[in-house]
Amino acid sequence: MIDLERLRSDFPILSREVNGHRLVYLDSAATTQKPTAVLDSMDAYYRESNANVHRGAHTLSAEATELYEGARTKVAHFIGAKPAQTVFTRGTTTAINHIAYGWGLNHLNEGDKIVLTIAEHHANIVPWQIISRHTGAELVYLELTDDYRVDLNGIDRILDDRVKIVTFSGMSNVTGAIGPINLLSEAARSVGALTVLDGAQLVPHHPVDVAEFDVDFMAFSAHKMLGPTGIGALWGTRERLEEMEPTEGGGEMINTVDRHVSTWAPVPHKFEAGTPPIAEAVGFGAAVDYLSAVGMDVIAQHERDLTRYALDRLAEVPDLKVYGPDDVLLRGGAVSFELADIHPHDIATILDQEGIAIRAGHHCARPLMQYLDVPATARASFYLYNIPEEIDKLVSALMNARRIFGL
Amino acid sequence: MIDLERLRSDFPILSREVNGHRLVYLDSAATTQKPTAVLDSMDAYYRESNANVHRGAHTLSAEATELYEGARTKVAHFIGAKPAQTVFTRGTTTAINHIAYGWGLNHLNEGDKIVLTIAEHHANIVPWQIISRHTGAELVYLELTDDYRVDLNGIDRILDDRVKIVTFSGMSNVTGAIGPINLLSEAARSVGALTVLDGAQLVPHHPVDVAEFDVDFMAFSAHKMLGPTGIGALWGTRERLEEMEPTEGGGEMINTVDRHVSTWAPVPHKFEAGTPPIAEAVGFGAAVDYLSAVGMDVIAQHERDLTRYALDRLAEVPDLKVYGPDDVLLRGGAVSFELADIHPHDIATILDQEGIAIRAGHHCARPLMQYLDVPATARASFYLYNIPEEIDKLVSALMNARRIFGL
Amino acid sequence: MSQLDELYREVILDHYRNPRRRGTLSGDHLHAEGVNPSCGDEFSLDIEVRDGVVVDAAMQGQGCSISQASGSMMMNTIVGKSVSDVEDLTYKFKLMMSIEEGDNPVDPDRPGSVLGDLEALQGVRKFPVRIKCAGLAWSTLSDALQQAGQES
Amino acid sequence: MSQLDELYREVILDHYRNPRRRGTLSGDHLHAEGVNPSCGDEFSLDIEVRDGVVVDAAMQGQGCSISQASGSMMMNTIVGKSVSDVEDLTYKFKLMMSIEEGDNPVDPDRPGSVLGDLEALQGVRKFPVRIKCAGLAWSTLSDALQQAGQES
Ligand SMILES: Cc1ncc(COP(=O)(O)O)c(C=O)c1O
Ligand SMILES: Cc1ncc(COP(=O)(O)O)c(C=O)c1O
Repeated sequence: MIDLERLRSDFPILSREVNGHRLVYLDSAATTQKPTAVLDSMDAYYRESNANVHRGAHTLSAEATELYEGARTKVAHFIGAKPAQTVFTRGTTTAINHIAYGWGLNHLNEGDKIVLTIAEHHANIVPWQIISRHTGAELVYLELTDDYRVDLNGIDRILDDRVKIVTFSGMSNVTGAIGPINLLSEAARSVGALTVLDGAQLVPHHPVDVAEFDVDFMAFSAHKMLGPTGIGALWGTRERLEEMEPTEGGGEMINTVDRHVSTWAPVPHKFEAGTPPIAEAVGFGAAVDYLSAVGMDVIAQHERDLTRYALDRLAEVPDLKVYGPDDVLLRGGAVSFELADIHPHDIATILDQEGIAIRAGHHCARPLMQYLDVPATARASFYLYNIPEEIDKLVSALMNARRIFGL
Repeated sequence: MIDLERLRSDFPILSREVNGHRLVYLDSAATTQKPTAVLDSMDAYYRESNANVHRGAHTLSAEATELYEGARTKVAHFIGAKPAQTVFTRGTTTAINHIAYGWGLNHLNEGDKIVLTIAEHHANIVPWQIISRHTGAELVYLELTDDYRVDLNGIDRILDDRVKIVTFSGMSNVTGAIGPINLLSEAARSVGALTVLDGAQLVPHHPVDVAEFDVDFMAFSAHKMLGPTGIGALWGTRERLEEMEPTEGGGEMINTVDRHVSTWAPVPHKFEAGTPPIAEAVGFGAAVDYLSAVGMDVIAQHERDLTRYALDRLAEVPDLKVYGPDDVLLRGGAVSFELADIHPHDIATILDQEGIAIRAGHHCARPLMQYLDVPATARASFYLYNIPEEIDKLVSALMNARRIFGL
Repeated sequence: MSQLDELYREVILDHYRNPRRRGTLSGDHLHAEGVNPSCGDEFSLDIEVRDGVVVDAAMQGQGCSISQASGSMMMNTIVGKSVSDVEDLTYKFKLMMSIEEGDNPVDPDRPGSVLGDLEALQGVRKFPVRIKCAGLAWSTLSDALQQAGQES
Repeated sequence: MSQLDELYREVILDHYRNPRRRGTLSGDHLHAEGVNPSCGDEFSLDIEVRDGVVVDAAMQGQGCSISQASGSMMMNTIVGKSVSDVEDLTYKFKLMMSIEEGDNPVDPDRPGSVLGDLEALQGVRKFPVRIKCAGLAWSTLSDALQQAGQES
């Protein structure tokens, strides 16, 4: 059990007022709020140990390097991985682009297939479209079941030996649907395809031991798990990381540089050109420490309880339709919905007047919107710091939206 | 004139002790220290306005977007540029890679030439080597004069109409030599080549109005100018930015996304895929505010005075050789040197025992080291917060190094 | 009236739910499309201009009440007006939407006096992030008219 | 003695300035190269192993006093030793350099007792960032011996 009152006091922004009301932050799928521990870790880094890493023979530089590499170890252990296979990137988007350009561009050919799901975030679509244009590989989409989960029906027909990559999110940022990770990775493995797991929504909300998924790569972002902006991580198997070309050249990622030829540093540094996000790594490390101290199991259970409560309460609002599974074992706490003929953007504006922050739009998932045949959805998303009272406020504000729209 | 005592008190780390001595930080060319104003701006962002940008219809998101775009305006104005032509990147390295991959890869062909100088940082060499491998374009190096400046002798022979790109740093991070920006850009222009200015060392230390240089692109990093790690900027002319392909796909950089085809957002967002470094942008904005408040002219003059003093005092140390111009109008405050047969790394260790932080190594400029025929150099580098007393400490510590090495 | 009720006036909800001039034109006409990538709103319009006068107009689109109502009201207002009157109207509308109140030469008490029905949209000014919703139709219209300018 | 004087002992400066066994071998030999990218130190060595004994060795390299002296002393020590003795020595040297003092089975008061001249390098332990300088020659040696293992 979480002592929610104490926990909430770790997040300074939660005491803020918005439009005369105490902030109700229900947009954690977009980015999460930060506990003081994370902010203080970065502040302390800058006030006490700031220096460039891997470069100097002076004390500050040694300290900064230790903090940076120490953060890598923390983040790696948080997902059950080895530091040497954990690359710091700018975020999920950059991580997936690394894979697409660093692996895809060099290993895909005309006629090959890249399989992905219609529920993917643009970060896991656009890079593959670009690689597809460069290589002639074709994009094939898996669609959804009636309850908005990846439809594995007919996957045997789709997965043939021309499939080289199967890429999918661990949890959809729109429907909240989780998985099916192992079924997809097994199916991919059976045709010798490589698997990419977009962990942007999964890793923040569920205990993850990457060894339990038989995937080749996983990407995630610090800012979605209490950490700072500007950093994320790419995990990969040793073999795949070795096969990958670096997608940025510069300092730190080299072994030797001559006028015309250079050689690369070993993984993970091969993929970390230039001055890395050092303070951000420190903050990322503090974020996973915070999450681990609360306990990922506890967090997942809290979110399941909250999501169950939210789905039940939202069912009381007339004309409200949820786009996502109802079973909280099959979904996380990103709840997309529409309400009568009120456009999501209007819902968001009305809620904002009561200090309630939700997101409205295509959630960087336009192909999914087209598939669902909606222009946009409203989305409330929860994290460890949310409480049932906030869902009550959400529901009563939605009732007010109905009134304003004369319903 | 700067009130140095007051200014130094803005930098908390400068009161720190290292090995029992007050820190003497002479490694600002690697990364600079941060004033409280910068740290506070990021802290306030996270405590009060943290949200994802461009995405929500709620108050925090609008505030975050305003802060992020406001920071872009500040950074753009700092270099005399338009915000719409100022792209936030992870740093100089990423910015140059954007140019190399986004422009070079699509515009260079077998037989074309990329001209650069032997004094470049790996960030301005390795990306071009990679592009050269992909396109067949050839790298041609300009070498140095006896006083370590770019040698323009014979440039007419080198610059023919096969030259498509001329890329060079505004100030060398090793020799400290500045320019010659306009001579190079004019020469490039005369053969129709595009010019790339690596501003990583120039922008932090000198008043820069990009309109005064006739260059196509300029790259620089926040962390070298009082700002946070994890962010930098790429400036380009509108025409060149329009010609450039995005090098990362994902959210925020798109206009529309369908299953198989996407269209791009206008510049600068086309180059900013995914959640950007938001807090870092805020900190970058606060950094340029701080620099502007002190005054870039004042800073440049302070550094010239300091560099003059340093060069004079270093001349008193027997067997010490400086690699760089002596005229402080032709150079900045990055002073590389060797001392007798004491290896730079040993110098750095000895200085560190007295709390003095300098850098030793190849400074991410191995081709330059080979050209100078040294394995490495020691480098002391100055910024607005350094004082002559620190140079005195440096000199006496160097004398101690001589003693330890029995000289 | 609360700020919200002022934003979502009945006339706006009416235009949102019953958009005027929905459809496409078949004869000779100008066409333009606009999209607001940050929220996904879309707007496209056909206008027929004869002898400098907008004689017919039709629109399609999807999006929030503000963007669609703004478009519907705009379509209704421009038919029958000369191109230069429409340009003038566009200018006045954009001024009304400008949040820098000091810059606003329209009578601040009755900015709608020159804008008719469109006056109802002034509630948007209290919601800065929604101003671009109201503006989408108008910038699409400007695009279409610019083509006209180039053709003539 | 200050920590610095303990680091830069006379014997170290002597090996730095007058490296032993500098050069290359011409006959049949093992070769390995090592580089420390963060500081640019380089080390390469040739060793001739006959009947399980290192009979000759030569090195080249550039770098700081610690890396070069460590290499020079190493080269001097290994010639005449059996490969398994060299491996044992490498192990002991690495233990001496380990900063986790608790883990160190070498007599903490006289770790050099088994290492001879190399004992002089123990001052490095007080300078954690320099430990990799001292280790460069040794990891290069391990690389070379690993080839030997694979060949036999
Ligand atoms: C001249 C020059 N160019 C490029 C860089 C690379 O900058 P960053 O590491 O911030 O990407 C540096 C700094 O290391 C530099 O001094
Ligand atoms: C499922 C999913 N994938 C990828 C991303 C992109 O993450 P980022 O913007 O941090 O790169 C997000 C978040 O926006 C997401 O929810």
